[in-house]
Amino acid sequence: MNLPILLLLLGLMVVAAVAAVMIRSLLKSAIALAALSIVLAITLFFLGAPLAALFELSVCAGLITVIFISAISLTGNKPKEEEEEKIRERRARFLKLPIFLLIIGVFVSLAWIANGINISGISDPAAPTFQTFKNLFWNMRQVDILGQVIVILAGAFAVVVLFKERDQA
Amino acid sequence: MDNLLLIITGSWIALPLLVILICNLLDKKTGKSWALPAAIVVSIGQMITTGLGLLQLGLTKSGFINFTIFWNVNDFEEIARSAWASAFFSVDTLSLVVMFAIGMVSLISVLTAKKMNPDKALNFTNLLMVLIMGMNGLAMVADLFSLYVFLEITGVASFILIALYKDKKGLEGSFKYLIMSAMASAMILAGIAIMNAVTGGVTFSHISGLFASGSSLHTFHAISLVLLVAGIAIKAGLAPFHGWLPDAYESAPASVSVLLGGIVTKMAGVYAILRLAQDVFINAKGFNYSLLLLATVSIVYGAVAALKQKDFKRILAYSSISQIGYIVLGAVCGSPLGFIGAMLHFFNHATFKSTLFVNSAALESQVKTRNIEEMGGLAKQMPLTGTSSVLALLSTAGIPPLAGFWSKLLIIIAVWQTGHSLIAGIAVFASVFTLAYFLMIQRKVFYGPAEEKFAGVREVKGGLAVSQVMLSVITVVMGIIFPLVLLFFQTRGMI
Amino acid sequence: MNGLGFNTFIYLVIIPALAGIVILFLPKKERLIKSLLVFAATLFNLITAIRLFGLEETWHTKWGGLSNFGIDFALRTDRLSMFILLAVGAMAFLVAFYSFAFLRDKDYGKGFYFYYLITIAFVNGAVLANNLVLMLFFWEGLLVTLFGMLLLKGRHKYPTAVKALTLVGVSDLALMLGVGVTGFAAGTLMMDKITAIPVEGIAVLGFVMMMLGAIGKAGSMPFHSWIPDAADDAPLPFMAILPGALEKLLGIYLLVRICLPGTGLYEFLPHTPVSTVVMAIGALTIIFAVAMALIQKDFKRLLSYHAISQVGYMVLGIGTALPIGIVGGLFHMVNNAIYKSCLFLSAGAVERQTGTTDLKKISGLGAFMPVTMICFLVAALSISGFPPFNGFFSKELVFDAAMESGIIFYIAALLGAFMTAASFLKLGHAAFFGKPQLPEDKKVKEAPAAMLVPMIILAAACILFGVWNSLPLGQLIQPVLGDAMAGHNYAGWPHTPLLVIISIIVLILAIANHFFGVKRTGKGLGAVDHIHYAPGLHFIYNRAEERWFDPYEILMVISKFFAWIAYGIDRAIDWIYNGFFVWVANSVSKGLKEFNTGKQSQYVIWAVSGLLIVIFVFAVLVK
Amino acid sequence: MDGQGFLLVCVAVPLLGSFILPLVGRVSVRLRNILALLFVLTSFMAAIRLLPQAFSGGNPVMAKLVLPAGFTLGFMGDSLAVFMALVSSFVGALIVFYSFGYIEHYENQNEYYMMVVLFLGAMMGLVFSTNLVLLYLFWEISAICCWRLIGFFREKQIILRADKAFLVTVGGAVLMLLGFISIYAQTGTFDLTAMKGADISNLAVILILFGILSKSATLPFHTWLPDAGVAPSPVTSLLHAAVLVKIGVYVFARLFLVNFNLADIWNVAVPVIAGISALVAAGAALVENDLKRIIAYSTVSQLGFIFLGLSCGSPIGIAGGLLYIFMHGLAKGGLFLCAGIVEHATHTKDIRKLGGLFSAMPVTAIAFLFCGFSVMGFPPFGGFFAKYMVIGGAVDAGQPWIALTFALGAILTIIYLMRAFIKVFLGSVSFPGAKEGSWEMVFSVGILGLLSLLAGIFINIPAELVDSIVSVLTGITIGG
Repeated sequence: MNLPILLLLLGLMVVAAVAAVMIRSLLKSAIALAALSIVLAITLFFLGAPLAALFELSVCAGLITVIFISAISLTGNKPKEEEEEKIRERRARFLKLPIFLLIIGVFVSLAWIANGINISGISDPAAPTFQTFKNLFWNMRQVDILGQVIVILAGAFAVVVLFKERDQA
Repeated sequence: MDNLLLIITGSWIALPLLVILICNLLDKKTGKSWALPAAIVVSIGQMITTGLGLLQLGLTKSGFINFTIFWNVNDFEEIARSAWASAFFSVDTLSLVVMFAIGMVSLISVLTAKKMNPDKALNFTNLLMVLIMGMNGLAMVADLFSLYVFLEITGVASFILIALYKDKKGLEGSFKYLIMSAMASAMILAGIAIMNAVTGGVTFSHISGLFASGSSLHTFHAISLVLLVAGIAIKAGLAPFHGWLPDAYESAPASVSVLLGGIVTKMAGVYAILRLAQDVFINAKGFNYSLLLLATVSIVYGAVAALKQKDFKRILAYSSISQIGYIVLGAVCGSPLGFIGAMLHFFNHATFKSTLFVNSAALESQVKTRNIEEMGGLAKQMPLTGTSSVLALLSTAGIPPLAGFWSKLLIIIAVWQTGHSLIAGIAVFASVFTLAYFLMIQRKVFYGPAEEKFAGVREVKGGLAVSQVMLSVITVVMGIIFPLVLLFFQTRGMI
Repeated sequence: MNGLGFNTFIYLVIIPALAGIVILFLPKKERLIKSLLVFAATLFNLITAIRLFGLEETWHTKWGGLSNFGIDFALRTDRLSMFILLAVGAMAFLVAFYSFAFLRDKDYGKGFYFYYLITIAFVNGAVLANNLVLMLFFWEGLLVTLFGMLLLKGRHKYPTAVKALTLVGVSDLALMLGVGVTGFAAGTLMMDKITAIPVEGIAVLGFVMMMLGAIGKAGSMPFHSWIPDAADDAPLPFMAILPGALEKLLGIYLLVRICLPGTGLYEFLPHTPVSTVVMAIGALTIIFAVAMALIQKDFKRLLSYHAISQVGYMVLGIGTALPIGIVGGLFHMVNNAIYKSCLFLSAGAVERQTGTTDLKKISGLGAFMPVTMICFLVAALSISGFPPFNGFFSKELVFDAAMESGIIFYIAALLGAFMTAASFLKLGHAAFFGKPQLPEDKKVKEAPAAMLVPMIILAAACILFGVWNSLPLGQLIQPVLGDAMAGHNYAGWPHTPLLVIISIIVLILAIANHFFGVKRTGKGLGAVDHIHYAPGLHFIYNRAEERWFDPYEILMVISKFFAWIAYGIDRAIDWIYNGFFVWVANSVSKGLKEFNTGKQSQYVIWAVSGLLIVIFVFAVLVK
Repeated sequence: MDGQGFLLVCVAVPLLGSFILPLVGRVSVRLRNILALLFVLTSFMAAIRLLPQAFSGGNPVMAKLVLPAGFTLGFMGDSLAVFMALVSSFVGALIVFYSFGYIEHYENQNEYYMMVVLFLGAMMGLVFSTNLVLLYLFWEISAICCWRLIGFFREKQIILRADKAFLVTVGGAVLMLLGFISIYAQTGTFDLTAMKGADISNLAVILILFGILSKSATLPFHTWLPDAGVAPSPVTSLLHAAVLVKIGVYVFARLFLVNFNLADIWNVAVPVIAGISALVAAGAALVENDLKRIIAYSTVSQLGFIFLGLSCGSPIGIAGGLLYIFMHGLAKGGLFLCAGIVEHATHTKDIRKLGGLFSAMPVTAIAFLFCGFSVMGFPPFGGFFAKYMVIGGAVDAGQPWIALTFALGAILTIIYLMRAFIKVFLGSVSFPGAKEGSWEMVFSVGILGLLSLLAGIFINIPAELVDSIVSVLTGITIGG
């Protein structure tokens, strides 16, 4: 696979990660985290670890997110001023983070390029050969797919039950 | 695969899904008013289809039925053999028995929920359908990772159900459950990951092949098993992993605690143990012994701790811990008889514990309290509740001729036969404690001089009454027809 | 085995019993029919006993399933049992005759006749039985009639009834155990197949228990103390027939059955420890009972103590295991039955005519009731051992045997004789002589003929058996011993002149003592007050009157003491259930409850500890 | 109908019939009462019908349901079982009849009749069952009935005692179940007929003894029985005479005499336990002041005799023990029913407050006395033979000292029963207005008192039955 796509994916990941940390709403933060997992799963798949990609997708994008959503929905909100105070504090602390990450990223990339490492070559030789993503995803792990569907449903209901009505209440 | 089988197997996932779709896509009012009846239909449907499934199973030689979900893959056989494939569901007797219990308890739960306001009813139904799908999936999977996925579905649905009314207590209980459950998830997931790494696969058949061959335990196997055992023990609520359980049971709404106590935590934890003990870690001594130990501790702890509780539901929660111990004991002692006992006890526990939770709901609705110290002599005003609670408690304590006796008997026999006579002794004697706290309930709530202040109390009607009668009948009938059950398992070749 | 044997045997039991049951169902008013029925039944009984006399037969039939356990319905007659049956028949007939008059105006007549006839049936059965268990059946059955009879005079009399039931019950239970052990030691329960079991090992227990049963029925110490109480509380014919006659006959019958040299159940030899023990019981019974009799101030009560003390002579005589002693004991038994019944009957006559037997209220009755007085005098002289009445001869035989077995027993017997004589001198003097004194508004006449006739017959028998003692000895008693009697004949004048002289000296001393006492106090009733109120003795007498030495009271104290211990054990066990278990369960449960605080962090800590447990299990298994 | 049919009728009619009684009771009280009596009598008649075949010496009647894994369920009408069934159903029928008079003024009659009949049904099932699990099943059904019946009056203290009785008996029973399981682990079956003559481990014997002793209220598991005296009198009578405590001794006979070879040590150990029990209970009976508790302790004490007879190991002792079961059933049933009449009339059970009731209730008093004499073992009452044979049996087995201990216990029996009798029926009149009970009650006690006497006079009839049981048990006919 070609480098630009990889870099693009990595970039997306960084963005998602930063968003997850920085976003004010916990719910949106959790969704950002899910996005991060999805990107990571795609990356893993392209790097030749389809199984890992699949599990990442199931666990992190699906389950963990839903659990986060549930957890968030179960906890109460702090008073508005206090919460904003907290967020301001956190923002100040994490403001330097993107810059820091960017610098490290640049350095690592430069080092890779300098050493001429072929990224596409890293793949687990012991891993079974899966013909296609489609086969893997839709045929071999169709149970998980079903699981994902239900998980997402559950997450949706969690939001419905615990958020929507709370606002009404 | 003939059409009937297709319909049967399909209905286990499709029917709840259909209900969700219909109820949510219809206009709001219709959806809300249809929700609970639809849930009843699903539950009864599940009871019927699992019954048919059991008959169908009798026709097969292998003792299980495999089927795919969305579509048939071309190279099914090859995929099925793969160490990574989770392309199909697989049902055997165990699955069908627990699925029948799921249908039954769901029905009871819905009947108990009859009085809910329509908004809640819709949400409740939605989540119940998710829960049913989760538990059905759990009962049918043949792969460790998929097992985990469905465990989580079950978990998530029950968190939300506990907090359905969003009162402080419910939220707190739910949160405790969630935190402990998250710990469990982490451990289980880590365990699965390590297992995958060291055995090179996650399907049951793949791993069991390795364990059955009797090769010595690798350190990483052991680590994986430790994590799995601990994780599942949390889910099951085995002592000392049980902390969340009484709080969650106590704080849940009545109809939800029927579900939780009757089936959900059993599915999440105990079913997993049953499944793993039967199909996966067949000769894994560490798995068996550590769970034997935990089960014994639970039996004693649950029975003793219940003695001093005041809250009806809390007593039931501790009782659950104790009963879970019995089921696990039967599952991991390593004898087919014990396994059948565990399976039957699973079912019986679903029956009698649901009965008791329904009793608790009935009392709560009529007497407006769950504190047993504040009640007394209610057997006169509430004969149905009184009688059904007597039957359920005797069944729990393992007093013949009720259903609970037989399953407990099989478990104890198996435990003794496999050489754990001391544990068998402890387990048997703990049932005296079980009896003790149930007698305490009876004494303080039902069986006693009639009190003035309860003169106006009336017996419950409708759903609660129906479910009490239904469950009592099942408890008694299961006890009486036990010989036939035994014959059934013989024809199944399980004894 | 012939038909006659069976029929007659079994009718001895059945006829009186049936008659009794018929009486029970007769209406209360039919006095004549009842009397006739009793008369017929007892007469039949007597005639049958006479007809059977000399018959030696056994008869047995299976007793349902019991037979397979060695318990047959087996009867037999031999010389001993025929002799006893005859005595029973005669006494029963006479007392029945007497009761017709005595009970005429009593409302408990029906109950008395019922129990009376059943008692006779049971006594006959016990004597006839050849199987030990069958004997025990009839033997213990007497308890029920005893209890019933003691309650006849009113239900407020129950303390005596219960006392009698308990004491005799204890001795009967001892006999039950004895029968069991004997049957085990001998390998059979058929008495005619058991001879001379050596008294060793387990048989010691059997012997002791059988002995306890026998002397308990006879009313020896320590099973005696109900008899004086019964004298107060029971109808008089009861006293005459049961403690006075039948129970002695039965008890001594068994004693002889056990001890008879050669053919007895146990090997019982002279000069052995067992023999000494039995004699000691006899001697103690004589002394203590007669000492109590000495101080009594009531006609019947005084007699009742004699009823006890006389048993002592029999037990002493038989306990020597010498032929002369056994003959003496049996002879004394017959004599005692005769004169003691006569004495009781005369007491009954006095009671019926004056309404009381309290010696403080009556005296000088001789003038009003001469026939009664004469009968009383004959019997009293007889029991005191004046020659030539029958009591003298039997006592001499016992003295002889006691002398041979140990001088201490002889002295005890002599002491008893002295006090017997002294007490009867006092009794006779107080009741029949001296200044006439009567209860108010009573016109005392002689007793009716129906009461006098039995008394006269008995008094006559006293003289007859004294003067012509070879009749009972030669015909009835000595044959019982069979081979052991070879070369001996104790009939006629006593064979040891020295002992006779000593006895007469003792009697003279008793008379002297009497006159001393009368002189001191000035009245017949106070004749023995100097002994009663002697220093030291006074104290003991007082305690005895307060029932300190009553074995029943002692038994009750022991039982109560034991019962409280047992109750303590019982409560302690109950506490374990009610207190301890509950406390442990509650406190453990409470602890666990407090443990569960609802804090999430704590739950996590537990879970981690659980994880450690699991790791530990694995670690152990991996190694 | 053939033998099997009667066997099933004997068990099923009261068991199933009991459940329709509450329904019938809603319609007609009278019909319910009659039906209850009928059900019990049906059992009795069926048992009588089984008698000839059981005692013919041929193969006993069997009804079986073959199940896997040694779970085969079956009923068998051998002589021992039929004997027990006869005794229980007969005394039970009288007690039901008595209840017509006793219970009519109380609440919860429907439940009462249901439980009583179910109780007797469980007893029938227990005596005929040939399967250890089935045995345990009926055992526990009886415990449930016992629990409900003891708590009949629904007062806090009473219920506590009912709970205690339930817990103690179940505690013993579960240990017994463990014993059964250990036998199962050894033989691979629960079917008694399939493992006849097996040697069982001492551990199993101990475990089973826990159950038996707790059910039959023997030291140190006995205290629930006196406490159970708070139940209505017909119920205590049922517990003591007809059903509950007899279950323990029956199972002892069934398992250790009929089915298994008992190690010799138990022929000494059990009599020793029984002896201690007999003495301690007799002592406690002498101290107690509650009429029913006295009689209850008496039961504990008498059970010691039964155990002695059954366990000492000599045929005469076994016969005595069985005879004792019969005689004690009649007599103790009568005593409790008499106590019930007294309680009914005076509303107290304290013998210190009672007195002089003889003139008010002569039939009851005489019945009490008759039954008392039978328990004391006086001829011509039936108890005599039983007592003699038990004591003689102990001697025969070479244990004269144990026999002596029991003789002491028998002395105490006389003392405490007479104490109870005189304090209640004799002495000064305490309740001048007291009247005799209803005719049903008086009739029942009268019959029991009379039978106690007749059973002694016509001892050959019960002895015949007992003898035939013993000859089957020991395989030989002793003596002639």
